[in-house]
Amino acid sequence: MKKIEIIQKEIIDEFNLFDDWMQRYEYMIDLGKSIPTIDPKNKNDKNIINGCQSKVWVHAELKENKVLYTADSDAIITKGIIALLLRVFSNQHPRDILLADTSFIDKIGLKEHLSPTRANGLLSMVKQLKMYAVAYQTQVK
Amino acid sequence: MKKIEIIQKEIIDEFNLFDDWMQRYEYMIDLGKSIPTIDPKNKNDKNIINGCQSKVWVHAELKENKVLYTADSDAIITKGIIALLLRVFSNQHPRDILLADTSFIDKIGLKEHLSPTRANGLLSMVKQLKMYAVAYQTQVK
Amino acid sequence: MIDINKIRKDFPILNRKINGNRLIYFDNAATSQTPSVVVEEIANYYYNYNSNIHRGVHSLSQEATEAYEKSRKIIQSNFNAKYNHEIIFTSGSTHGINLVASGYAHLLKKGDEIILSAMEHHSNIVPWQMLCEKTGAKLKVAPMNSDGVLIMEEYNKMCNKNTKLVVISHVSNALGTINPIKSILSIAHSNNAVVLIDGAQAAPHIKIDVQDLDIDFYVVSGHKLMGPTGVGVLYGKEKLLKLLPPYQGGGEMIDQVTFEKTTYAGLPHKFEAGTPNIAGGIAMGKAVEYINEIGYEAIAQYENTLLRYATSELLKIEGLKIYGESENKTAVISFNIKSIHPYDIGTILDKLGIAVRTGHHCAQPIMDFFEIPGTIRVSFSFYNTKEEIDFMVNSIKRAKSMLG
Amino acid sequence: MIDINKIRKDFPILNRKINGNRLIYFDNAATSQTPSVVVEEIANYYYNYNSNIHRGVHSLSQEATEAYEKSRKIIQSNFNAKYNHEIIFTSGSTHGINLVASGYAHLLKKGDEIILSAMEHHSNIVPWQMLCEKTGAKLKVAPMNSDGVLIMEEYNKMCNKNTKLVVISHVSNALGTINPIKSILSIAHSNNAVVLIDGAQAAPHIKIDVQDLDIDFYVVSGHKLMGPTGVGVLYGKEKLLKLLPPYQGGGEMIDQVTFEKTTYAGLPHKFEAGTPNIAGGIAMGKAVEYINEIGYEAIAQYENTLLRYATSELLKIEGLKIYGESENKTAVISFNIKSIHPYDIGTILDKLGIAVRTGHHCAQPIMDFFEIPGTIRVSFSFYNTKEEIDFMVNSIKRAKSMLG
Ligand SMILES: Cc1ncc(COP(=O)(O)O)c(C=O)c1O
Ligand SMILES: Cc1ncc(COP(=O)(O)O)c(C=O)c1O
Repeated sequence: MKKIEIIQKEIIDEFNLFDDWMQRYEYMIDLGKSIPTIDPKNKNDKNIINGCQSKVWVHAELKENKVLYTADSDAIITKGIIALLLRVFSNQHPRDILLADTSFIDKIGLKEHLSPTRANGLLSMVKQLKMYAVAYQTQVK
Repeated sequence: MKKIEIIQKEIIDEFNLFDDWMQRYEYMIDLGKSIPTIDPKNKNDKNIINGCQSKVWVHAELKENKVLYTADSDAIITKGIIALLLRVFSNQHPRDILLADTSFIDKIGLKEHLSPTRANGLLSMVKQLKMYAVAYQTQVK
Repeated sequence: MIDINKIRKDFPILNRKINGNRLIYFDNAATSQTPSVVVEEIANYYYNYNSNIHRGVHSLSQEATEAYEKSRKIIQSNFNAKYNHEIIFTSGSTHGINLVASGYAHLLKKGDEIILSAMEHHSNIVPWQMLCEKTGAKLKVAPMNSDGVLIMEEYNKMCNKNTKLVVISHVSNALGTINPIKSILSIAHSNNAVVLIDGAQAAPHIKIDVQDLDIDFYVVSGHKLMGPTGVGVLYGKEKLLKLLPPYQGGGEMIDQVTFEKTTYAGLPHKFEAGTPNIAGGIAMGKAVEYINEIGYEAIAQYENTLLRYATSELLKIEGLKIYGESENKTAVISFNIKSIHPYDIGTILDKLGIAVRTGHHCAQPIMDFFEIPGTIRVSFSFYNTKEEIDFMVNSIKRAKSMLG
Repeated sequence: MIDINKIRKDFPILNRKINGNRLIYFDNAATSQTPSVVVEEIANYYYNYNSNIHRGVHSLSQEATEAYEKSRKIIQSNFNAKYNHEIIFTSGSTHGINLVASGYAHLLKKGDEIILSAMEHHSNIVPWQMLCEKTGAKLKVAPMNSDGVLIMEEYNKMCNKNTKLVVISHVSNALGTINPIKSILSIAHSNNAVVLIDGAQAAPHIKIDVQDLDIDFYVVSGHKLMGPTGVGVLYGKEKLLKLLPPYQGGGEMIDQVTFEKTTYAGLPHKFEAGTPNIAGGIAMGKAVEYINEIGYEAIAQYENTLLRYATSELLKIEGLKIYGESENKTAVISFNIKSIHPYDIGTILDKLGIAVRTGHHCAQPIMDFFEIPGTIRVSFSFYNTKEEIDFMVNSIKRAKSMLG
């Protein structure tokens, strides 16, 4: 398991290679397509986050003291950002998840997607990721 | 009986003698004080015009085919303008009253007092004067 | 004829850069841009005669009152209302609809019916649902066909002696359909039903004569009409407005107040409680003047050219489907491309400086009807150009190839 | 400390000439003047990022939404509200009061009691009368003494387990009295009653901490707070706002809409149906910032100096009687001179460029209490000066000798 800061640093470095927004978005769209798919039975109304424009589903489970997240969205760019968020947050210890922030999204030029006024459900998703971590923290030793 | 236009002309000439608004207003206030008082029994709720700021009472009767108006107000400047209006309209034939306008008020620099947005009841009073004239016109030969 | 270069100079915002590109504003159905004369009217108000209106004896208050009432008359004349007191200033279409819907709580009872159309904006649905909850009246939905056109035979069938209200958008914000309000009015009136027309999307594009059309209630929003936010107008026939109780209590709307009993003022004050949006009301009059200077006919002709051009260019994109294919449309095009999510296209277009609206456009029932989560909606105004449309079409192609 | 020369430059309107004289604006309790920064904020909105807020994917919509929500936070912090969603944008105090009063229709029943004070503005009387009519609840009036001060023992007596609501102006617009809201809140809360405070006249002069004072509902108007017309704010405790049903139906305030059923959005959107006064909301935040830059303490101190000076100068005029003689006042002086009609004095003062308000000030019950048709009301702001007061006092003397 890599530490959260290290993964964030990796992502920032990757994005630094891109010359313009087009390349960044193309990459994100690719990420969105390659996102490990959520188990259809977990893509249910209980796990939905309504972002008014695009929908987001998040599922979490605890495995060997780490939180495994799976997620999906009906919009591909949203999915791309989800892929980045999962790369950072999934398979980490709840405590580390709670301490982590999402400022790397800002640093790679995608800040607007996490704006509280954005109607894409991503900010609520981040909150949801943290909520799961809070819940699971009580279950780990 | 002088014709309405002649009276209006006289008033305009009188006001032309004044140098400034102070003199005009002092004159109006004097007029307001000297207004022939309305018979107390006619200063009733039926004859009231609510101008929100100052109240106006108007009474009318027909005498020898002419309309005799009496009126009053609780504000003295309003009373002054009433005095001018009565000088023009009272003791005239209903037909002449209906034809007359109030542009002389404008010409003597008191336009603002007859503005539809002025909360002094004067414009409603003018309407009321005309209403009486309409009503009495049917009674004269 | 539209002098496009001259007109574009009236809208300084059109020079904005978005992500390095010149702004292309195709979100006019959400909010229109505001010409300088309107903004200057607002500034002029605050710099020269800002004051509370009515009841004031001092000059500023007189000036403000006169400007506000003059604006009411400009709007009266724009819609050819019979009396200026039939023009009620509101804070927008939503407010106007709620004012009427709330007033009818006293006038409806169980068994009464309200007909609305399948293509209403939420603002013209929810207040009527609330009214039905209060009164036990029933909501009936007049259907549309797959072109987004109302099925008029259904109106004929649905409308009967129980029908008390018919509510209908003059133009659908999500589809652009111009509804046959003349026929609807005539069907409704022949059943003694009262008609409220939501003109939010029509007023910027179509000249309306409320007397000629015999319209009962009509609502518009200033911010869609080249005017400021926070102001709108409800037109109502005098005799219908008189039937409605006051909506809000407060200053302005009263005649006499004691703790025991309050008597209400006449129209329009009865419905204008409290200090209104004075600057907004005055500026809305200016906006209406501005539109009339350009001329509704010239606007309609120009915007129609844009609509037809954009429609044919967009349809050249493979997999693009347009929702709302009435013959009779304002310059609004709602579409989707295959299974690409509208949000994705909207995001890419924004990167290129193009503002379009994506989503359900506050008309979820329309989306449910077409079984889609939302659309991309482009809506034009008379300051838009063919060049902008070309750039958009190319950008959509680019987005499609990125996302496809 | 107030730097009066600097401040006056912020208000271009103060250079206006009225009837040849420099404007002296003493009608601040009706509407405050608007500093350039606020007007520029409005113009900046229209020239640079005018757009409908929320739900928009494009940059303009994002910018507008962020500016609007930032303003909400500025206002939240000004009143020290716990959550930003406790700040509801309204079109003004009247709207805020009506929103709450209308919401309580579902929560009150016959036998419940509402206490309001004898010195309320019509906007804080009529909505409660309407509520009582709907629910059968009873309106009780807490009396004041001849100084225009509430008789607190009466509150203690009137307030009991039937009391559901206590409504009170923080500051009386007609008298200037600052009411002891802390005591009133404590009496009401000890009886489990909810308190709505009409802060229209207080917010421009007094720093309010809603958490510290444990305030339930508080309403203000932008246009009295150096802000624009057509916007205001309702503060409500989260748990109380949640109890209220939505006030208006429309866009923004919904979660899901079908023709069968609609679910409502959370706070604050539930109460913000339709396109709000976006420019106004943003500019109101700017106005609140402007006031805080000067500082509430400096303002209070300066205005109090003006109040005391004007009071003592006015009282030198023979026959002048002041209504409202509380120790605790904002800079408002209501008076009459012998039997001279307020309208006459107001008219002469206007000729001399002085804007004062005359009449019942939307508080007829106060006029009835003092058995007068109205008063002349002068109300100061921090941009007024002693020299202006001197000129006014001389002008009143002149008017008196003309009219006497
Ligand atoms: C004490 C008080 N309450 C309420 C109001 C109503 O405010 P608005 O007219 O801005 O809605 C006013 C304004 O005159 C007021 O002075
Ligand atoms: C057809 C229609 N009706 C009503 C509204 C509501 O207008 P407002 O938000 O200005 O109140 C809109 C605006 O989106 C609309 O398009």
